[in-house]
Formats: sequence, C-alpha cells, structure tokens
Amino acid sequence: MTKTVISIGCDHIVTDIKERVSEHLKEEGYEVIDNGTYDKLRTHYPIYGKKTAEKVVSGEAAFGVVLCGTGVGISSSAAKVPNARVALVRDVSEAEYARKTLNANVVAVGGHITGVDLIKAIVDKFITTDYEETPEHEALIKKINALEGPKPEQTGNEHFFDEFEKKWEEGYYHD
Amino acid sequence: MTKTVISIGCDHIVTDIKERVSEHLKEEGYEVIDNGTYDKLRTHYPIYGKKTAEKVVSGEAAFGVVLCGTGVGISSSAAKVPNARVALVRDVSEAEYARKTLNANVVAVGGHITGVDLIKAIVDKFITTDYEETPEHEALIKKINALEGPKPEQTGNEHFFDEFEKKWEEGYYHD
Amino acid sequence: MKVIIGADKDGAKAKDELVLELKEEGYEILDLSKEGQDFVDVAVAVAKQTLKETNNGEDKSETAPRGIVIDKWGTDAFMAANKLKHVICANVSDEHSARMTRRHNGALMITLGTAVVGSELLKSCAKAYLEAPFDGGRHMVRIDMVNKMA
Amino acid sequence: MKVIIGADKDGAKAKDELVLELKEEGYEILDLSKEGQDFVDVAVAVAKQTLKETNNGEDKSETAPRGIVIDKWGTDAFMAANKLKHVICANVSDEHSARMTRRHNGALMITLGTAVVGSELLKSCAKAYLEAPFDGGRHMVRIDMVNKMA
Repeated sequence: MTKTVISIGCDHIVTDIKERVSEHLKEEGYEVIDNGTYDKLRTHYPIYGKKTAEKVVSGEAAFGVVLCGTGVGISSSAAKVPNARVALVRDVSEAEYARKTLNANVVAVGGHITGVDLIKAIVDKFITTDYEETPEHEALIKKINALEGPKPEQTGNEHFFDEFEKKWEEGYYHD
Repeated sequence: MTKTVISIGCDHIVTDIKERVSEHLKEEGYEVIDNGTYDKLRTHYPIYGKKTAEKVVSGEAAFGVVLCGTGVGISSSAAKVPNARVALVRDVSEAEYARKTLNANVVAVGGHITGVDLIKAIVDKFITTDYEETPEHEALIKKINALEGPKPEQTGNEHFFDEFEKKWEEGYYHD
Repeated sequence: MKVIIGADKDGAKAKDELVLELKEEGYEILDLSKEGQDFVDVAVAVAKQTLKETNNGEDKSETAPRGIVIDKWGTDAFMAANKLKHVICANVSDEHSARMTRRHNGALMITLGTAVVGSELLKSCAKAYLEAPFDGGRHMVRIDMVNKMA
Repeated sequence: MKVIIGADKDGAKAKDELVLELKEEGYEILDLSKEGQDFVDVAVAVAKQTLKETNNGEDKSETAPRGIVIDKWGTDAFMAANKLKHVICANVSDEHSARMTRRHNGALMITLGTAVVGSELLKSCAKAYLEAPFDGGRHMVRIDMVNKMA
C-alpha cells in the first residue's frame, strides 16, 4: 500500500517543533517530505512556505503542514502558491471546517503559539477529514481561486528569491 | 532593590517548556524558585503543584506558575492548597481578568497546548497586572475561599504523598 | 449519559444552544441554571450534583455523569469548583485538552468561558470531553494524590 | 488611525461591538459590510481598500490604515485575502499572534472568526493588532519575498 505523503516546512524559529510533528506523522504511517529548514540558523520563511505548498499542488504530497512562530509568515507565503488553499488555525474545529468546506490542502500553525500536542491533534484532524463536495463548496473554492493573479516564473523556480538573499547577505536588511 | 519572586513547577512532560519560561522570567529580572520536576523521568504532578502553590501562599513568592501537558492536573492540585487562587488559561485576556478581579496568585497553562511565546505573554501579563480591590471583588474572593474544607497535615508536609509513591513503586498502579 | 450543566447570565445563550445539540445526540440533561446565580453559585451547584451522582467522582465509567459550567471567563468557575474536595475541574478552550482531561485526569467537570471560546469551538470542546473515556492505570495515582489534598 | 472593517452575517454582531469600542478609543472606522456578502466578498473588499489606502501595503507606519475582517471561521477569509497580491493577512485567535503579526509580518489585515474566538478575546486581539508597531529591519526581507510571489 502506498503511504499518504505529507509535505512539511518551517522557519528556523520552530525547527524543534517541526521535528516532533514530523516524527509523529511517520509514527502514524505517513511519508514525510521535509522541505526544511533543518536547523536553527536564521533564514526566511517564504523559502519553505513556497517549497512546501508547491509539493502539494504538484501532487507529490497529499497535504502540506507549515509552521513558523505565529504561523502567519509561512502561511501567507504558502498561500501565494497557485492552487494552494491554506488554513492558518489554532483549533481542531477550524482545521476540520477548512477541509470539509474549502478542500484546504495546507494547514498552518504557530509553533510558538500552539503547543505540540494540540498541533498534532490539529494536523491529524486536517489530514483525515474528507472534503465534502457540494455545488456551494465548489463555488466558494472557485471564487477563492479566481483571486489569484499571474505568477510568472514562480513555480518550481529555486532562484526566485535569490535577489533578496543576495541583498540580505550584503547587509541591506538590518535591525 | 529586592527582586519579585516567582514560584514555578511542572511535571515531567513539559520540563523543557518550564525551563524556557524560567529563563525568560530570569531575563526579565525576576527571581525564580524552581520546585521541579527537573528532568523527564516519570513523576506525579500533584507533588509539584502543591509545592509551587505553597511557596506563594506562604509569602516566599509573589506568584506561582504551573505547567503540565494540558495544565489541568497540576492546576487542580495547586488549587487544593489553602489560599491558592489558581487560573488555568490559554489566553492573555483570561490571565488579566483573573488577576484584576479575583487576585489570582497562581497561573497555569498547558505546556503541550499553548506555545512557548504565548505562555510567556500570558505569564508576563499575569505577574504585571494589579488586583483591583473593590467590595464586589472582595466578596467574590471571600466566597471562593469559603469553599475550602479543612486540610489537616497537608501544608508543608513533604511526606503527604508518601503512601501513594510507595504504592506506585510497588506496582499498584499500572496501565 | 447524564450531563449536569449550569450557566450564569453570560453563559446562558451558549448553554441553551449546547443543551439543544446534546439532547439531539441523546444525552440526558440536568440543567441547574437559576436566575441570579453568579459563577461561584453555578460552579458549586454543578460540582456538588456531579459529585453526588458519581460517588464523589469515583464512578469514571463511560456512562458516568459529567458536569459542564458555562460562564463569561471559565477560569473563575474553574477556580471555585476546584476548591471543593474530590472535584477535579478543567477550564477548557481547545478540543485536545477537553479530551485529554477526561482521559488522563478523569475530570469530573469542565468550565467554558464565552469571553474566550467562540460558539462552535465551545460545542466541539464539550463534545470532545463527553465522548472521551477515562484511561485509568498510571493516571490513578495522581488522582488519588489530588483527592487526598482536597 | 483608520480601521477598515468588514463582516459577513456571522460576524456582524461582534463587528458592531468592536466598532463601538474602537470609536470610543478614537479610531476612525470605515465599515465596508454590506447585506448579502459572503466571506470572500468581505475579505476582498477590506483587502483592496486597505491596499489602496496604504500604497499596496508599503505604508506600515504607526498611523497607517489596517484591515479587520470578522466572519464565522476566520481561516476562510484569511485563505481568500492572501490570494491577492501584496496582501499579508493573519487569521488570529490569540493576543500574542495579533501583536507579533504586525510587528514581524507588517500584516495589512487580520481575520477573526466568531466560531472560534469569544467576545472579549476578539476585542483584545483586535486592539493588540492595532496598537502594535511594525519592527521593520530584518523582517523586511521576508515581506519583500512574499510580495514578489503574490
């Protein structure tokens, strides 16, 4: 039997939490594609939000899970991937709603906002809840998808953020 | 200037989270009495809930902070300490309410329910919010305190739980 | 299963909605809410009745009665209820705690605050609590400890 | 500061209460709620107006307008709003996220769901968001990245 594949990603703030979620998913019998980051070295959440969501919309993974401190940064990045439908949640019931009604394919949580057991409960419910296809739900999804603008050269482009990483290394961005 | 003293305690499930909260409090200039547990060896939350709350009602500490997985076990134990007024919360606004209205002196959170940054925000608000003394609030507190029954030989008794620890070691309790 | 429920004025609307749903699902409801009760009154009324119907919380079977209090803040009714001997009460605002507090703490009752918990989350927390079994086993030693304190 | 706000029918009551409080505190309110809007309509209306009044989100000053959407679930309006170019929207149900999403993400708007967030928590989240400054600095590189994607 083929395992269901989950694509997961995080920023450097919550790598430890991501590891615990990933372990949990593997224990539950899922295959995990871990898109990084893999350590606590300062990096930038859009890199991992984009990678994680792209694995989902390409079909390599069934669902995505993204985490940063509050979940906002990485989820708003994931949401800019065409056909990603991202739910940022702090509760199981929201996750369930987003699957049932909007066929959400990426779930986001704040790794420093929500505790690890509640995160696991949220992710479990998200990936085990079926979308309920109705004309109303389909119409809502179509309406949401129609908000997307064109994304030239974005998808699968690993150099998409290079210009900013270069400026970052040159010290352009500083506190 | 004397530092404000915070009494803190946890069970073995969330020792790592307790350490991060304790570090945060010290960085903010508080003195921390850490009542344990100090590692991840399986133990029993009532031991630490009782110890932590007793330091508060005795006056050794200004406030108590207790954590277990959901916060329920350790907070219900702390609540059984005479004159402890314990608030179990997941949000800053609840913590603020409990201080202002009920002069709560111990705050409890679920270390596996609430993320570490939100826990810090909750604890910070709890220990910096003043009780608003009004006749209404005083009457509520009196009404809550009056619910306590007698607690013979409980306070400060380090052997209070010995009978159960003995039974535990003898294998009386098992899954 | 019998659910012993109570609300002060801030929890009344949410309580009525919850009672409707629980009745539909076949729960037997004992509503102890009365005009003019504050959160302490409600917490104590629900706690004492639930203690009475569970042999001081000793009956933690799947069909054992459980208590639910709904007020504005939850954490205040929680504070009051836990002062009573043999009461293990959880203030709940997420489904995982709601489930685990029955499984691990054998919680006699929960409190829910409408200031903090939204309408749907409140219902799903209540149901998660009512549907969860008590795990017993190693968890009993901690409950015995708490009960000695109370 | 100007607050651009919108609610669907499930968020209308909470929105009215919030607007009252914000007006008392001196906020200027632009309420875009209209009969018959679903959460997508509201999210888009608030997002587009807030983009317009902040030069596509570039104005992140302390007095820059911000958007708030209140509906049933929050996470659905969040899903819709973030599809728009230059929108960084946060679905919020705790005060710490509310504050940090402005400080670190410079969030243009937030969504709040009444199914999940209780009445007082909703108001305190909204205020925490409105009162927080944007930290800028290193956080700008991530925002520039998101904005290139959109």
